[in-house]
Amino acid sequence: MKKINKAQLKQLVEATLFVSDKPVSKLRLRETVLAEFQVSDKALNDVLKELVLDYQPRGIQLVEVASGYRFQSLDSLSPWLSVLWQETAPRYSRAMLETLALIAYRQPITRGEIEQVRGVAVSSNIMKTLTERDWVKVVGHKEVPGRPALYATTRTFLDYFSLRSLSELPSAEAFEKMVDAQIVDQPIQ
Amino acid sequence: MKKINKAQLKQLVEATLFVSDKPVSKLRLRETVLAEFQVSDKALNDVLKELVLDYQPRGIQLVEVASGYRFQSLDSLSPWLSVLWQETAPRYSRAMLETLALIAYRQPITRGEIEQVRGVAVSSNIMKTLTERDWVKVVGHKEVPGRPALYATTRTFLDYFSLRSLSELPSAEAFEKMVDAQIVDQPIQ
Amino acid sequence: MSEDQQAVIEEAERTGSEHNEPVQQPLPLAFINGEALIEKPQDLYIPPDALEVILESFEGPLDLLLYLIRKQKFDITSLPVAQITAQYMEYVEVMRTLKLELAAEYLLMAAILAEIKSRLLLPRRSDAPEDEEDPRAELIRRLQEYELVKQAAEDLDAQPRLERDVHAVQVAVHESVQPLRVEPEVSLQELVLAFSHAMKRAAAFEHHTIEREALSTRERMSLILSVVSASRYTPLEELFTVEEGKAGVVVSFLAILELVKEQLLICVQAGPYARIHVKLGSYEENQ
Repeated sequence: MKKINKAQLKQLVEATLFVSDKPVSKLRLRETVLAEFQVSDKALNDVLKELVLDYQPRGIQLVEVASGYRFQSLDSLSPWLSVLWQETAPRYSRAMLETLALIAYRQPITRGEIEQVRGVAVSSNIMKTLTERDWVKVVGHKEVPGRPALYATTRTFLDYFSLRSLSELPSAEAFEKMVDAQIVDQPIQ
Repeated sequence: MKKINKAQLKQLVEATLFVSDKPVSKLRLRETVLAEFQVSDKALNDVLKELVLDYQPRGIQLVEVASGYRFQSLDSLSPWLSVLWQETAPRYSRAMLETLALIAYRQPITRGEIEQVRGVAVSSNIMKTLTERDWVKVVGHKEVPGRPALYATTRTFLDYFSLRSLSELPSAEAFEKMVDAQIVDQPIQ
Repeated sequence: MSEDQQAVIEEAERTGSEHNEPVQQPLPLAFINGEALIEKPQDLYIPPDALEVILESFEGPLDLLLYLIRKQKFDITSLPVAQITAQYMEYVEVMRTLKLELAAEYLLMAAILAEIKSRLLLPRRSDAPEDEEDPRAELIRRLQEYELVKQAAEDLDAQPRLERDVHAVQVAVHESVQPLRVEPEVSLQELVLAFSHAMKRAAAFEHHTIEREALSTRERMSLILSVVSASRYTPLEELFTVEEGKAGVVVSFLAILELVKEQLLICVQAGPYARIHVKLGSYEENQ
């Protein structure tokens, strides 16, 4: 068994904890990187304690979890680090857009009423997505059997579409006229 | 734009470099975690320099490679750290290394030109491996009969070999001298 | 040439010479053109098994030539073509006999060497231009270039490399880090189009008569619903905002009438001219 000085032991343990993709236990340290060295329990404990202290003021911390030691980012930095993992949600389905449109134009409206107009059931998922995005909220319950929730759009919805109020939503007829006019206006293309 | 003090900036940059699975450039830092903060170029450079120094005596180092900054284990520890992985790092054949070196030093270069210098055929397998590792890519086609593909090295190649740019390649100088000498020798071509 | 290959060759030379002790009649090394080749090539003797290893260790004719030049401690620039050609040919002959598939490149090089040799042997014509190129020049240039590539490959191999010499560090994020979800974008046009589709379909299927209502009224209906409660009566005047002016009051009034009609709101008045109160709920339920 070779000897290893404390500075080298600390570097080796530190590097091992860093390059491992899982938490590393003292046993695993002894079985792998430290296999050929003579290291007392005290020396190993001391080095780990020192490393925990060394990283206390830094952006990452050395913590002990069930299966060993691991480095992890400082929890107070989480709001900023989240930006590094961006998931782009898929585009909204036609069902989603129609439901949103019906809530916008016909609010307050129950899910049953939306289903009546669309002729198909509205999935709970759609209502959940629209609610989570804070575009739609429940403003009351209709006093009919079952007391179904009444949905309306939110201020966030208006802000997203740069509208001051719902009355600025273009009417469907006007919109179609506009589209038709564009087609007439641009016959050459 | 919010302000951020130097200690916080350092922690945030440090944590970002640690949690990222790829090297992180200053631009990427600014576009992600620092997006909402007002950070001068000097402040960012200072923090990075400090971090490089902070880790100099430690088991891991902060280095700059082609695509940004990355933390990596101290190379002198690799004999011990390598026991952590079941598989040993791949060894590359001389044919592969010579081909890679020619692409690195002489890019953009065609397969025919590589074969001319090496005096032997380059196996398709070598080109395939180099391309699959994302070390080499086709950057165009030479305007000669057959329009052969022109190969060049990638950022991944530089990152892998811990280089910031092609000018840091070992023996780059010898290559330049050789090329210059040839140009002088063959003025007629 | 790497140390490994050098070792293989040296080992081959050593065992080869032992094997070749003149105690017994030497076995023919190979048959060349039907004749037994007993004498070993001048510079070394390689046992057949090792030869294959060595052959594979050469990266082609240029590599082999470089090896021969280095072995004899010649200077590339003075390339003694006659000696090198002789040695090269011996190798090639042995290779050809032992290994059926000799890369064509080796034979091509043999031809090049023979050609250079013959050009050197020819007397220089008196009317030849002064600057006529040395026939060896092109080969010397290629050898120098190849040597450089060989060196570069070795240098590249010695370069600190990920996975082998250095290992990338990746630290786990604290569990409070949640991936940032980028929500899909929706344009106002898409929204209007979706509404128009839904209504058209409804009209086609159910001959629904769709009443036109001012959107501002529907918006106000939502607002009133979120203000009033089912358990407590709200004075009607609290639902009007004087600052909005007449138009605003009218919108609120229409919204209240619509909510009452849809049985979402109950209006009560204790007596003539008394205050009107509203609360959520339907009359039917309250009766």
